[in-house]
Amino acid sequence: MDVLAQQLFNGLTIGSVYSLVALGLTLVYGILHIPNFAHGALYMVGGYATLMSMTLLGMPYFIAMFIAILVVGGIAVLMERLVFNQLRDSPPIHDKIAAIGLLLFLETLIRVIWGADYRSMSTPFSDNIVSFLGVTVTTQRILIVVAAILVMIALQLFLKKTMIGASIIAMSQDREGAFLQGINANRVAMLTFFISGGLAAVAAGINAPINLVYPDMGHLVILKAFVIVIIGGMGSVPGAILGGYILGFSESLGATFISAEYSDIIAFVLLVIILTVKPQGLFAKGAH
Amino acid sequence: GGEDADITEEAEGTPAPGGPDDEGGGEEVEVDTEVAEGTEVIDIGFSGPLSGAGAYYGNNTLNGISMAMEEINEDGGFEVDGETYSFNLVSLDDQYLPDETGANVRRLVQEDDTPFIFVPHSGGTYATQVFNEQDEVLLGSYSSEPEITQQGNDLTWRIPPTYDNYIEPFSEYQMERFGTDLAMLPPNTEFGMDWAEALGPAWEEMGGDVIHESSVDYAQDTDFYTLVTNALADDPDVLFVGGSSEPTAQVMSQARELGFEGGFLVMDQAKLDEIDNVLGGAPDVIEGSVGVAPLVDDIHEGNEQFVSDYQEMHDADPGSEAGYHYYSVYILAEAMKAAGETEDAHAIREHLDEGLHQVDEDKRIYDVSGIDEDGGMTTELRMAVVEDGEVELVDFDH
Amino acid sequence: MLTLTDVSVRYGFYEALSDISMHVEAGELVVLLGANGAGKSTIFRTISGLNKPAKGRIEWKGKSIGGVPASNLVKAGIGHCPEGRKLFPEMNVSENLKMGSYAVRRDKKAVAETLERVYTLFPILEEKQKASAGSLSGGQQQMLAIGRAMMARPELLLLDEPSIGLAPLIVEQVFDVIQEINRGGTTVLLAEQNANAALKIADRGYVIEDGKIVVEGDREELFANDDVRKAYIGA
Amino acid sequence: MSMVKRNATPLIFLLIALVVPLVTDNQYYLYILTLAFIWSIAIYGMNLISGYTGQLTLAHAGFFAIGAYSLGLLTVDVNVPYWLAFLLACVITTVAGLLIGLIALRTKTHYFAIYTLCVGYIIYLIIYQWDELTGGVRGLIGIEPPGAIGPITFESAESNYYLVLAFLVLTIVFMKFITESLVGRTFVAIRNSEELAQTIGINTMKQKLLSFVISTFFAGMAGALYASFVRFIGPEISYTMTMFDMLTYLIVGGIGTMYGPLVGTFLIVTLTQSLQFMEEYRMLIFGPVLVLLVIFYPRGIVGGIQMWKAKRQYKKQQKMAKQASNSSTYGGGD
Amino acid sequence: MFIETKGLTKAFGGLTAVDNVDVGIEKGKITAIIGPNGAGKSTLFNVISGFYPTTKGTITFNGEDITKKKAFNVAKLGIARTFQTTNLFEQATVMDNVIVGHRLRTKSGVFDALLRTPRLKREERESREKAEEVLAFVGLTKEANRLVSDVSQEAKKRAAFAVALATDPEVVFLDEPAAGVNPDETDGLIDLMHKMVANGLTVCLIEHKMQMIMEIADHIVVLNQGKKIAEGTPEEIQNNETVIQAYLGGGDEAVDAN
Ligand SMILES: Nc1ncnc2c1ncn2[C@@H]1O[C@H](COP(=O)(O)OP(=O)(O)OP(=O)(O)O)[C@@H](O)[C@H]1O
Ligand SMILES: Nc1ncnc2c1ncn2[C@@H]1O[C@H](COP(=O)(O)OP(=O)(O)OP(=O)(O)O)[C@@H](O)[C@H]1O
Ligand SMILES: [Mg+2]
Ligand SMILES: [Mg+2]
Repeated sequence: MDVLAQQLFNGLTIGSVYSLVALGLTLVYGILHIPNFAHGALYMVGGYATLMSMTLLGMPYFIAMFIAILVVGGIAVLMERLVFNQLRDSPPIHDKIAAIGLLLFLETLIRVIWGADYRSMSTPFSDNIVSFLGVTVTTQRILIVVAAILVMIALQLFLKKTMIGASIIAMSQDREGAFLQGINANRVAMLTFFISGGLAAVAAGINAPINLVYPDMGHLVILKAFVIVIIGGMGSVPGAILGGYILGFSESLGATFISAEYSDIIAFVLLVIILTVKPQGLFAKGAH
Repeated sequence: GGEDADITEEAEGTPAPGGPDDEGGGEEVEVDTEVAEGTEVIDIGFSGPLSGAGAYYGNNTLNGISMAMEEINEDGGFEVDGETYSFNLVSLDDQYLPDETGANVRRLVQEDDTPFIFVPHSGGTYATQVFNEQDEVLLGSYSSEPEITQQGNDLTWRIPPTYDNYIEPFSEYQMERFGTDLAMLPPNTEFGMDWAEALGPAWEEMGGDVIHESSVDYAQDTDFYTLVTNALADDPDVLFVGGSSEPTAQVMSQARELGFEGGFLVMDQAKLDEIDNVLGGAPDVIEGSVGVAPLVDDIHEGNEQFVSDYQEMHDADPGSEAGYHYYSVYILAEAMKAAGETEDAHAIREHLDEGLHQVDEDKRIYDVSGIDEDGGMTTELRMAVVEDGEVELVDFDH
Repeated sequence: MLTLTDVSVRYGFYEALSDISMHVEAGELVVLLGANGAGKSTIFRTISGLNKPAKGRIEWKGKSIGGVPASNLVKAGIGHCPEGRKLFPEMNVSENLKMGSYAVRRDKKAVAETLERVYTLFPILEEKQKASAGSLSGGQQQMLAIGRAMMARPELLLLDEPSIGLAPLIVEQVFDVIQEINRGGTTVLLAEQNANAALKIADRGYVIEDGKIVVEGDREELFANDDVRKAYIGA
Repeated sequence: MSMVKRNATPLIFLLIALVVPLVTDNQYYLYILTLAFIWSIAIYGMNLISGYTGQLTLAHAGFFAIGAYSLGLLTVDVNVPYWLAFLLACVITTVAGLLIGLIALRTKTHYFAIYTLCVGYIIYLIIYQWDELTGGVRGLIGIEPPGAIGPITFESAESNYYLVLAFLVLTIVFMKFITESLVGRTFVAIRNSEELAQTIGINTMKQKLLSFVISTFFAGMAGALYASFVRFIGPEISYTMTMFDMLTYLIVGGIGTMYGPLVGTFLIVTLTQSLQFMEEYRMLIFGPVLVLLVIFYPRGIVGGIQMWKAKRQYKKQQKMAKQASNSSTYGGGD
Repeated sequence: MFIETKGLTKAFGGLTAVDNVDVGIEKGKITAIIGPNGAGKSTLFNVISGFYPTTKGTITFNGEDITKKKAFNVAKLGIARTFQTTNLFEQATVMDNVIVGHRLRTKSGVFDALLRTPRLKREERESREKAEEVLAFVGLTKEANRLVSDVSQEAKKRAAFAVALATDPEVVFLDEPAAGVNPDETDGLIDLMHKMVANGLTVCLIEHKMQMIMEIADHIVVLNQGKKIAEGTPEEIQNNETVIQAYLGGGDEAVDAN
């Protein structure tokens, strides 16, 4: 085993997951200006939805993931309708607080239904071990990387090349303005939340097999996702992807060459340093 | 030698292990302490995590307590100084937060006038020890932290055994079987830290080398591969792991994926059979592991009935936290009998050891040899090893 | 073509419009005059579906449209260039214009034609195609807003104070453009402070005070009205 | 005596608070009230920077922990006399607040919230990981109770209650004086528009820093009181969830209002206690309640009451304005 | 010169919004800055008032170099400004808006607030008196206790003036004070500006309403594409070919319109 190569691949794996979560967050946070602290809960629900579809309904892995996308996307849409849409004209502080309320609710709900214990999820890809270039991995890990990249490319194309995608961006910049162009702003907001929830579900669905499913699983991921969104520039899709990988690599290499205990701090220190030097974030646009 | 060997565990801050089919932590435990007619009632308090991340663990402890109380009450209670008494459990939720425990204990003392309170975590114990002597309430603390009995608090009873007993035999076995290079990858819980601090020096004293030392945070590390890769980088013979069974299983199987062929020294919180379960039957993963014998693998006269009753009631195997709490209730009742007193915490405390030895044979879940001066309970232990895919129990003095 | 009958609109307790009745016929250029806060924008917002009438009836080509969401009305042919412009500040000029054609995006040829026309009317927009709307100066933004509203090829164009904050030279141009748009067959409803310039190109007009129509008439009548002269045209 | 008149309601409550220990000797009630008072002090700190100055901070559980750990370590490890340690704990927190504020306040809006969230998390990780100093996950035991001041000792629950109450009253008086003075107006101006505040000559960075530092002082002070009251501390007091709890207290009571922090903390702490039996289900209710509150009563209970009062007044004014409206055009000049 | 810029330049990325501009503002006079949209007028204000850092060039005020000063320091020196879009604390009363305007002339800090020192009491009284004074000056006394969000556009403009005046400035920069105000009310604003000058203030404004400018300005500076293309008295400007070409246009319509 070549430690450096192995750690680089580990960074790639974890970076893929980070990027996916951060993407969902950046869509809502950057584009609709809602800092959705409940995004971590969506990720967590995604993990449970996948797992439960497999264990309770006996669905195959990919179908289970698809169900999870629908479930979590649906929850996200409900959030938008019932909560964030109502808070459209409130000061930003209120979105954050409402999101925290949602987070507490979802976490508790899952705990009440399925308990607080750790669960593991195994997939057809969990046990296949592949070795190449001094790296040893399961096919699940390759799946993580490949799936993440495919999803990201698809999303980017959707936003850039389709008018519906552009309407997401337009409406984020001026809701009424978008209305007046014939864009059904409500539908777009719902779509955005759906995509965001779907991304969280995919991230959880591909990551859970190499980790665990439990009610708190979203906490740290979400904190890091916020860091990524800020590092990469709010609302910037490429920024979120890049930021996710930067973080993934710095963690796996940091744990190896600096300190394992403090590897979780890396993300936060990175953010603090970046905002210290550039208070508007790395890719900030000119102020007006 | 001791015939009862089982898990001791302290799940500070992390949910305790349990199979996927275990009862959910959120389900409220029905404490059906229907009091026997014509008896006096003794309120017994409990403050533990019944919601939040620790709810699963807290409810398991509660299961043990309420099972014992129900049995006692159904039998018509117990007699102290000519009067018949039965137990009533008043349980409060503290979400693992020490200040909440403090509030709960004060409430239990004020509103229910309890002589005895179970607190299944050290933070809560510490917060309560500040005033429990003054308020004359006896703490039954399920925490392996030595400090809680070393502080000189006269009204504390430490229920779980200390883990130091395991360290030497585990190390000896693994050194002999796999070699002397040890990599340590414990969970960064209080219990994991304690273990690592005791194991490291002991291993080196026995002539081994600790070649890697770090810890995993199950609740926060997104991926264990990075840490496992580093732990394996220097080619250890033995890997020290542990914590709740599921994440431990995850770490162990990932170590195998990454080509580790040595043995696992498993901290006593995780159970080998559960790990095997979690992995869906993976004999090559757990081969060469040494750990604590799970309660269900160590059935004897003292716990047979309990284990089967528990399985029937909760559709799950009892963990040590349930077993110890169950046992404790019986010890408590006997201690009250011996003291001839149901209210005086000091008197009860003084008669705990006596009570322990009065408990019926078929309620002695573990082989406990006594309760010390300082309130610590001493359990005789055994270990479980995996040889050729089979879990085997080994006495320490083999 | 467009008829309002006894329309009232409230913001909370406050009645911003009371019993407004007015009409706009195909091909006309009608101007709404009124002081600040009189309710001009509220009329526009209600017609284009951003506000809901509390009472009364709005008809567009014979169909009632009170309470129909704005996004549907764009497709029905009502274009609104709002007060405050409501551009997409982080999109560039050409993207903003492209968004303007959202409702008619399937007709690629027509979109290209209209774009051509907008660029001819406002050459500065073509020059600044790649500049983000937010970085444009106020006047440039106003031109972009008008251009964007034209992109959907509306039959009725609502222009809410298009000359606000514009340089005189540009004001002149804007009014020329409005007139040209109108001559091209688009019906225009225009709200203005700049009464003189507006009336010059208008067919008819309404004067609003405090949410009520106080005067209405054709260009000559309004020019001749002393109260109107005094309050809106000055000296 | 207009001072008394204007503050009649709070003074009545103060009176009630003063007699509580005299009418009950239920230690549990006192314990809960004392805890609620301690948290209130920290929330008052948050309210100053988040409610009045408009910068949503998510680091204050961290500052609370810094105060608590400073006091704990100074009394347990260094054996510093209690009140000196108390003072030092406040100073240490304030200095930490100053240093962090200097950097954090360069960021704005969401950036500031996320930045402080991360700072809070870093504080948590440091406490958690640096076990040589902080005891790590094991926490810190054996913290001293407040030392005697002359003949008054703080061993009993009653004396602790009065001590904390005294600190709370001082905190409220402090906040009242600050927010109702020019200094408070300056903070509110920054909340309303930082840009405009600058153009009218306010050094916004300096003022925000001032507000932030004061707020961390109170968080630290509350932490120190907490440590010596509970006498055991663990890293969880600095965890994000504690932060979210604090935020809940503030929002429920009413952010940017004078008595919001007290009302919110008191209400939630007592409600949590009386809903004990619901265990996990409590949060199933609290979560949605938080959401509904933010939607329908964005300024919490206190803000809601104020709004209701304002509405009544508005209706009155509306009537008067209608009568006068016919003659309200300006002639220019004065 | 009272305020003077030399070679003042402000670039946003590749765009030079203000390009090597020399402007002089004379004490006690009304100076108007005109120019087409995007000419850089607002940017010029922003740079002078310390809102944007200067790219190149210097600004002096009363002989003192203020090029590097931050906005709040510039305000303290006696330069006040309003914004093109009214920028007020909408949720506060007109009075409260104006009271803080005087904050920069007060010194009370936290300790004064805690000890309720005589200084604080005096300064609070002064701030209130100042607010009442400037509200009277701009003719808003009656509106003093209404929420800003409830008053008319024109009243907001006056309130913005009042906030600026409460800072005790020597010079006020007004960015399109009459935009969105009808002709009748515009006359009121003109009177107000005359009154300011009569009270010893220096006024510098940006406007598109030519009639108004020609009526009140003592001196006019014309910007186009960031550069100064002309300056002089209203008559000179009105007859300046370059200005007509770039800005005023041939027709009389625009000038008459206002
Ligand atoms: N969203 C709102 N909430 C409450 N009141 C409003 C709102 N929008 C407008 N108003 C009030 O309704 C009245 C009419 O406003 P409107 O914007 O329609 O006037 P206007 O004639 O367009 O004025 P302007 O010339 O300033 O654009 C005003 O008194 C205004 O204060
Ligand atoms: N923050 C900024 N970032 C980038 N470009 C800017 C910025 N502010 C202004 N500009 C650009 O600088 C130029 C000058 O703008 P400015 O706002 O100063 O014009 P103005 O003369 O005030 O115009 P108007 O009369 O329309 O208000 C414009 O081209 C504008 O797009
Ligand atoms: Mg309007
Ligand atoms: Mg401008």
